[in-house]
Amino acid sequence: MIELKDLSKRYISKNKYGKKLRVDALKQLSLTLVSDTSYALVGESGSGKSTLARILACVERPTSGEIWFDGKNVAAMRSKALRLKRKEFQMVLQNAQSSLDPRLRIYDSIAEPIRCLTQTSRSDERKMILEIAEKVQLPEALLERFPHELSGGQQKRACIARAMSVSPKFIVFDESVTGLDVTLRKQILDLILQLNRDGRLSMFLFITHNIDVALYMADNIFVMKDGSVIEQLENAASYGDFRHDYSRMLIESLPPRSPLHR
Amino acid sequence: MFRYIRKRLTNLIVVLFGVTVLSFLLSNISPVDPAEAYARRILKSPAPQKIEEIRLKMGLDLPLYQQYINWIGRCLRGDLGSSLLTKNPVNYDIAQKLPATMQLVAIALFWILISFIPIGIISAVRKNSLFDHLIKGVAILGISIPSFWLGFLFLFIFAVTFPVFKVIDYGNIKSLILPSLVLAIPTASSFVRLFRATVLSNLNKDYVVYAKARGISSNRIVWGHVLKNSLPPIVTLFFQHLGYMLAGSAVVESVFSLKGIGLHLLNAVTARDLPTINGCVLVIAIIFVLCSILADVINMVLNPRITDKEEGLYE
Amino acid sequence: MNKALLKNKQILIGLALILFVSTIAVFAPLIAPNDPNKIDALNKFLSAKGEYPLGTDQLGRCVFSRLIFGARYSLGIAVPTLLALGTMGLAFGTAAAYIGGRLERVFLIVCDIFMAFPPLIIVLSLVGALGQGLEIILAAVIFSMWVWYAKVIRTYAGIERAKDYILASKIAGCSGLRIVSRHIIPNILPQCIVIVSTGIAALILMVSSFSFLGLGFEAGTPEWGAMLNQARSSFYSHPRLVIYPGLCILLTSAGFNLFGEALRDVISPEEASE
Amino acid sequence: MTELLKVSKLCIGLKPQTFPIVKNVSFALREGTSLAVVGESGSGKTITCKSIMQLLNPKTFQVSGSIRYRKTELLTMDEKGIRALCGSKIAMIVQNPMTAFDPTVKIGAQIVETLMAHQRISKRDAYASGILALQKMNLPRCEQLMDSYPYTLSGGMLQRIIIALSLIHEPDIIIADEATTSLDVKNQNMVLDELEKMKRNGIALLLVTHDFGVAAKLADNVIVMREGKIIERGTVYDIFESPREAYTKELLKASILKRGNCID
Repeated sequence: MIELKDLSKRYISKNKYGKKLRVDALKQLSLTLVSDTSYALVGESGSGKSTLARILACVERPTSGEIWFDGKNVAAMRSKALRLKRKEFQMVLQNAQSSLDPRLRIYDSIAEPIRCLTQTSRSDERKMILEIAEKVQLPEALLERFPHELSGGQQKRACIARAMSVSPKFIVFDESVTGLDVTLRKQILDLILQLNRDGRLSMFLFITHNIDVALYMADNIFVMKDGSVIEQLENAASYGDFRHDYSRMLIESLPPRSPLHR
Repeated sequence: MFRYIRKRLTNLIVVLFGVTVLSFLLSNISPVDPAEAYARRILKSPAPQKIEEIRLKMGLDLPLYQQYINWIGRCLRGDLGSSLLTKNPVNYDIAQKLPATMQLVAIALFWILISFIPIGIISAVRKNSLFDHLIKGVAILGISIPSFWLGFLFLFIFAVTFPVFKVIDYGNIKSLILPSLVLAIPTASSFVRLFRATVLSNLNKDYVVYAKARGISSNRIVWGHVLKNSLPPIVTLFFQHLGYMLAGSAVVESVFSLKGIGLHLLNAVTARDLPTINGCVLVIAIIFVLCSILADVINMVLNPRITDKEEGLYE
Repeated sequence: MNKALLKNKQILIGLALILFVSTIAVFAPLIAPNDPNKIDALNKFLSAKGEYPLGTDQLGRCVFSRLIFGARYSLGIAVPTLLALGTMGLAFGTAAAYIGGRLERVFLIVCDIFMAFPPLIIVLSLVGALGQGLEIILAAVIFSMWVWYAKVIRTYAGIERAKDYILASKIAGCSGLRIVSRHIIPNILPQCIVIVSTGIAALILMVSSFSFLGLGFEAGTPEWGAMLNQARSSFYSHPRLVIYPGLCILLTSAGFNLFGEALRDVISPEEASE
Repeated sequence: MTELLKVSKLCIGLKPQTFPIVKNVSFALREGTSLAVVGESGSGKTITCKSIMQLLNPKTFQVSGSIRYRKTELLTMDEKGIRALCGSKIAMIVQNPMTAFDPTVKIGAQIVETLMAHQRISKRDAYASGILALQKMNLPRCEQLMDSYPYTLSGGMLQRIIIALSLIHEPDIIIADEATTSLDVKNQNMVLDELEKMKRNGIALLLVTHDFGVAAKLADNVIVMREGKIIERGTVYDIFESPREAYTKELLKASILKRGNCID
């Protein structure tokens, strides 16, 4: 179980006159994520959803607040302990190509969490990677290639494989299908759902700006605006379940699904 | 904007302070005891107590930071000591030699300015044309050629074989044409390469496509927008090179027997005339820092966005 | 990219020149027909023939042999110095970029201070203070140039550090040291090779101009710049004594420049995008 | 209804081996109608629309076939002729408004420049009509906008300026190349509404998009492209209600996510 308590994040930047600007990316945010459940989070750019993703993956620290992960406050952990804790939570970034080191073979990229976080022999490591590659439908022959030799979909699969290689308890997907073609998007979403059904990926948070994607991925949906969660749904099944004015506005701004609904 | 200028100025003061400290340290690094050197200059064979007396008088027994404060105080009053070689005050010598070198550098900068902008742009616009390949070759030759050798070649071609210029000639602009060209060619060559690359990357930017779609003529796009966007990195370099040329003039002045600050410094180095060396170093470093302010100001006018970007760098 | 390297004519020409000069430097005693330092007062200013393929100089020494031995000085100084500079630059640059924050700011100010002194000036003032000698010149070169390499490499490392895959490695659990050594450094290595290669060319020019100015080498050393300096007085009567060493310097530095600049073209994104 | 734009047998290849990117593409755009070119990335849709305005670098792309605007052939037209047409009779709305303007020049100057490229007009008058054009788009504080640099404005704001700029010469055709892709939901909606308004005012629209929603809202006719070829064409109702090709069906299914149509 993950509990976020009064999480705040404030960025201090300066405008061109040197005046300090405070941006509250997260405002006193509290959330509870239960184990073995999938979640989706919807928000527009600037809503703080990416900040939340980064804080959840502990690549950034909150300005204040606590993150309780299985009874431990991750936000207060020392860097080294935190690094080892990454075995339990992982994140998949938005852009697959740029999140793979161009000079590392796909195999080595996928193996990185295993090598950094666990003491596994090379032969066990190989078994684990082959197994995970099969799970994400990445042919074995591709593992010895470099990222630029793979298609966009294959790169995405490699990123998912990397996050799953240490069998984490929880994975954050930050806008992981944004910018993909629709057919590819569906393939990746279906892959994640498939892994979820197989029990390999029992708990995840899927962050997106697209309500359709959110509805497709999870029953539990959060809507974020200006650093706060403004609506929280359980068992959401359709547009009609959203009540908040902002959520309704987002839905009404969507282009029609068919010319008949113009 | 104002905050930005203030920030740059604070930064500048820190740098200037560092420059004086480094100059001071460079002048103190010598294993030669300055008191003894000074004593030997005024007396034939000074007695040890005489040297100690001089050391006290010159303040050389004080701790290093005290000496630095005294030294900087003298510098601010314009007193850089007097040369061991010419016996003149150092600042007098520098004032005598600097204008000639400045003139040389100014003409060289003029050559650079009128060459790299048009050549760089045309070379980028006509990428992979014959002209572009030619320029590429010439530029590599230009950055690989030793300048003293180029000077001799020029002398041999233009003064001996085809006597357009005199071998030794003083005091007029014509006499500075060959030396300034020698000084300009390596720098101009490296600028052409860099500028061409910057222009090329700008030509691939979205704003060029949209400007075309709005119906703006390609001439206006290239010579207006692309040029303005490609200049900032080179402006910084341009003023940086002004400083280097002051120093690099030593080689050219030696080849063409010009009496400028470079040759003066070189003579001082050979004679181990420390006060002169330190004076020259300080003056050149300060000119260099002043040039970098000028570059900043020009870049600010060219691209107001820089004020935002730089902020992140020092903040 | 490796294929692109081998297809590029400019890179091949550059490499060929570098290899050519290096071979000459290594096998100088085997190639040179005469002792480069043997003075023969009877055979001054001989023109090229038989025993002396390029004639003799103002002291009757074999010009050809001296040119061949000169390669040893140019490469022997420039290559190790540049490797030292490159290593220092890599260490300081990546450290500053990775750690960031206040340390990086201090680093930038130190860079600005050092960069306010043209390298030639630092070298001249150090030589003036400490006296002549090759080791002093080399120390001065390293002292004056290290910031340039460190600052450029910091920029490259900074660009690399901001990329997604570094964040991804962090999420994968890499330690800071591993990120720098396994990810950042391998990815900026091509750019580093470029600056080291063009840096060697610049250093060859710089060292030869020092020895041309009479700094650094003992009189009579068969170094190209020094040879040029000694031939100055007889320039108008025997221009070839000035032409040959200059040509050697030009060819060597052109080799490194051709290689470095072509490599830059291959790896720079502007050229690749079309 | 006259045919405003007629593209026939357009082939585009990548030099030097003329690797084909667009193969034998033909379509026509009639006055007052809208046509959506739908396809995934790499389908050649953006290249096709760029070739209409001769925005492709002739050194990298080999273009053959014919593109006619009314009676004039555009492909063989000289640079001067095509630039006179672009921005006046045929205008364009670009994908990423944040990078569309020269970052070092104020918005006002770039608007004035566009006006002066197409008509004999004094700088002062051009500035005044620039402000007028921005006001028509209901933009706030137009004088101040004219005096600001592009990077100080938001994407939505810049896209509105681009729309205002595209309308400034009363064009016949507007090409919208993924005009909503980089915007947030609210601004996407704003752009779609503006495009709809243009259509009502009789401007022909060429919409290049990967999003079937855009086509559903605005298009009269739809072309589906894949790997440089047109694989299906028809009215928007045909395509949505009774697609013939398997690929079109797959695209439609993938673009409209519904739980339960998950495979297996």
